[in-house]
Amino acid sequence: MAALSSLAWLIDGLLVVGLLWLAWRALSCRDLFTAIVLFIAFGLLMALAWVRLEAPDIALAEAAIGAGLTGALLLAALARLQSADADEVITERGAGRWWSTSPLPWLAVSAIAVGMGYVVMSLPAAAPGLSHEVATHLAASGVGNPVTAVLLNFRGYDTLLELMVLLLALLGVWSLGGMPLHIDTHPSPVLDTLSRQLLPVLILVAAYLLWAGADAPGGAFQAGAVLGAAGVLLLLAGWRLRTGLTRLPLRLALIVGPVTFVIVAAVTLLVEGQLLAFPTEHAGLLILIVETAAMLSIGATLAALFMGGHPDNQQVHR
Amino acid sequence: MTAIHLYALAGVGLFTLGLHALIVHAHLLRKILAVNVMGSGVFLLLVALARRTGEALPDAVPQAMVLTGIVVAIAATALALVLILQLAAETGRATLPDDRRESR
Amino acid sequence: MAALVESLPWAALLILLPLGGGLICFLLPGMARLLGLLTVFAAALSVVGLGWQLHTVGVYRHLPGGWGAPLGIEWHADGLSLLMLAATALVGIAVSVYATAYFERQQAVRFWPLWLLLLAALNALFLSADIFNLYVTLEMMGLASVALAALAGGGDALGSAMRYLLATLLGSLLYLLGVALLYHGFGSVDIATLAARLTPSPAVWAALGLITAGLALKTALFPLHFWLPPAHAAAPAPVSALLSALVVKASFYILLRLWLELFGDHAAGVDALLAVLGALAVLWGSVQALRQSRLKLLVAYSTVAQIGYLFLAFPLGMAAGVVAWNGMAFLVLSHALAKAAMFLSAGNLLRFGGHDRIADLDRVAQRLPLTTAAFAVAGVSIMGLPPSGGFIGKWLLLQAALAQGRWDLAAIMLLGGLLAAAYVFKVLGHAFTQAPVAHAPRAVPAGMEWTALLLALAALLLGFFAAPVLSLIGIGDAFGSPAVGS
Amino acid sequence: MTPSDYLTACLLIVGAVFFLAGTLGLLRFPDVYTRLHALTKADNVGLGLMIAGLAVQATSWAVLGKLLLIWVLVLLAGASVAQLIARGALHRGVRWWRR
Repeated sequence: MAALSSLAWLIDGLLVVGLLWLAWRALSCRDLFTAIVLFIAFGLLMALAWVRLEAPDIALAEAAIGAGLTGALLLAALARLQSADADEVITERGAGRWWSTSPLPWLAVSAIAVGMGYVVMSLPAAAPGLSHEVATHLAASGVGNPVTAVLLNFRGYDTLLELMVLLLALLGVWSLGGMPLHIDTHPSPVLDTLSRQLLPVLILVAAYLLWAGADAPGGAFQAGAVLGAAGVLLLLAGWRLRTGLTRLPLRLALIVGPVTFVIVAAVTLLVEGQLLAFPTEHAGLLILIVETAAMLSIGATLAALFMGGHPDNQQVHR
Repeated sequence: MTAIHLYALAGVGLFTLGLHALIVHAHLLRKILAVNVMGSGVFLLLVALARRTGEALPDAVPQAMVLTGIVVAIAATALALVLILQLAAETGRATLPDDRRESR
Repeated sequence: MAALVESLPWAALLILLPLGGGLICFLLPGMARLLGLLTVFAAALSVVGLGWQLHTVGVYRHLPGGWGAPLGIEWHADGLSLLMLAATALVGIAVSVYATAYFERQQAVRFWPLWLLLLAALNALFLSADIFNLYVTLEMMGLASVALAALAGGGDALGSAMRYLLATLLGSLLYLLGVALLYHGFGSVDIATLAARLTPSPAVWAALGLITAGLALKTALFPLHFWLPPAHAAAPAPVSALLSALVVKASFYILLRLWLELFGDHAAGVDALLAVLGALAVLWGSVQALRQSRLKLLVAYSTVAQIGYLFLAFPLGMAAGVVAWNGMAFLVLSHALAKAAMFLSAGNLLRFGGHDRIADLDRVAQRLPLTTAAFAVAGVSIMGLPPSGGFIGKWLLLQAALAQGRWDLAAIMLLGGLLAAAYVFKVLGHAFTQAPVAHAPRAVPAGMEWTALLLALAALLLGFFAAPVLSLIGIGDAFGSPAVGS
Repeated sequence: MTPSDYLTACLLIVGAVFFLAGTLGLLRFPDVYTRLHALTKADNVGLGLMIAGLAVQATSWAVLGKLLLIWVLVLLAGASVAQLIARGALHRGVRWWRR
């Protein structure tokens, strides 16, 4: 056992050192493209860290959202900045203000780091948190995965507002007018074939994650992220929404999740007297309904965020 | 010192690395990376300390909070990126207006 | 009838109505304006219902999810929440009416869903008693505010919106780190549960520092105010009004709530620091306002100064309780009304002359009397002259300061009032004189003038209703029991 | 340890050697095309060996199926992405290495 635990220490140590090193390089290397690639690698290592911390739900979300979609968004933004024909836009103009070259920021953040480190070490070594409460009420939550139970039942109201945050980001992006999508001048037949073949697989994976999320790692966010990734892949391969679908149908897909959630909230308020209070015997079904609608909206919103502007304003540059 | 504390301290480290970069760098894309790294640091701290239950299963509540946080982070990042692009299209630069003067 | 009013879930309506309204506005942009107005009025009606409920039944609790603390989330509405909700409803109605005339179609389609979701976020924030749920509402509010601030487009608005976004994200992360420490130190995110469990420890002190710093950044307390003036000045007028009147108050409300219920006993010395920063904010903000040549920047710097007053109350309230806190609460409400009126008048002047250069205002007092009157009346409240709401607030604060022998704070309050008079009269002076360059004026719809004036009159008349307003604020004794205080 | 455990260990170690070779190639080869060649080929084989090693331990057909699916998906993605990168490099006029 000793050998195993020292091996575990080695893995954890390497992982932590790798995380800190990648973060430091991503934030300090000169070239922005390198920085983004390092940041994506950082996200992948974060996913490994979540696995080591027994948080597979977060690992799935991090791999799909944190590393995958955030990376795609950052790279797309960088490409659009570069194509804006201003060279100086992309070269980092050294530092900002006077303090960027003084040692003062380092001293300040080091002091914060030491203080925070002390606080972390001062916390009690064992703390159950809310794990007992979660375990006690898990049977009444309608699902078997405690994380899904917290997200959709115990603290479902948080999740309702969080869907609104995602929608607000898209509203903001659209109200800014977005940016023309930057498309490779020669769409690749390989990418085309790949996206066609992967699409059914991705949809299947999303459905599986949603279904499995009730009792195993997974759920609406992970499934929605996979759907969003499928959308991004299609967009990259040059696929576009037919103009008939860009208005009402697209908007419907974007808000079906929040709307379903609000309706369920109103109905439970009327029937149960408390917002989003699910009766035990219907909780599983209600959660499945909310999660399915949420998955669709999350996927549509993430893909739309990648697209940038409202599809009606898109002049595709070829 | 346990593995829990190792990860929690790494979270503190990521938070402060990000904070430093947010302060000293002028390019907005870099500032967005910095905010994301700071967020990852907070998430790491939240989830690492959730393993102090003394039982097989970690505390699920912080894990759910982090899932919420990850979605919030990508939402904010997407909005920020479009703001940066519009700002660059409008002014020709991807830095904040008066950080520019000093860096010229 | 009365029983029905007492039993309806008004608080839930306050959140579900604007959420649903915002979603439908997004789905059907053609109906956005009508739906938006209806939603805002319905939400305001719900505030009245909730107020009645609080008045007759007392403090209101609701358990979204049905679990209750510590596993679930709780809402908690008392007099302080009601005050904030009422300010939101009043300013919200005025801004909505104003916005129907202000925005042309394309911008209106973007404005309404964002504003309704912002309204939902504000209402959710004022009701929540759960520090993680408050984080989610903060993020919702932040993203909506940034998107609204960038609505005008152009380099200025985009740059200041970007700075605003970075500031609000940093503030949220500091806050979230504090929440993480509190949860891992004491095993709950419910405010009342935490209050019972907190013991002096490094985790509490660090959380106090992180949360206070994060929220002070979002509230734009000096010297963390750098993002506010450009963002509030570059936004469209109705948005400036919302941001200055409500959004900065929302993060301040969380800070106040957490200090009252959690940090009060663990914060030796920090309240004094907050008061020093508040005093500096009053002086610095007022002097900067006086130096501005653009009207909207002047009004925005005035917000920095008025935010400072709210922080002066911390050491006074911590020591003597109710009187100082009541004064501060009055200032929050009257500043929300008066500042919204000022920004709406500024928007009228901008529309009228095509610019907001103070020196070139060119006899607007004669040509736009209602708007000028609105600015002047709002100015009376900002200066703190009787009979305005601002006067009652400052009077109560002064009383508390003098009772405790805090002559320094009293002097700052008086000096701030004088400086406020100076910058308000600077604008009014130019409003009466003829400018060297004449401009071709553009008509300002009557609705835009009247909403500004009515808001300003509300801020003024607030002073006549001090007793009933104070008794409403007192529901639930958020500031502690009056017997102990004064 | 049973004989199947030894088999798993051997396959995993050999697979790791292929990964190591691929990574060395990525770091040491002179241009993007040769690096891609080293990385994708070696990693595909390495992953195949690891999957085979884990398949020996599989307790059900479902697990075996999932392992195979992982390998097929990685093969597909690896091959396509390598082609896309090489194509992108070619379009940008990245020259290939000559001695």
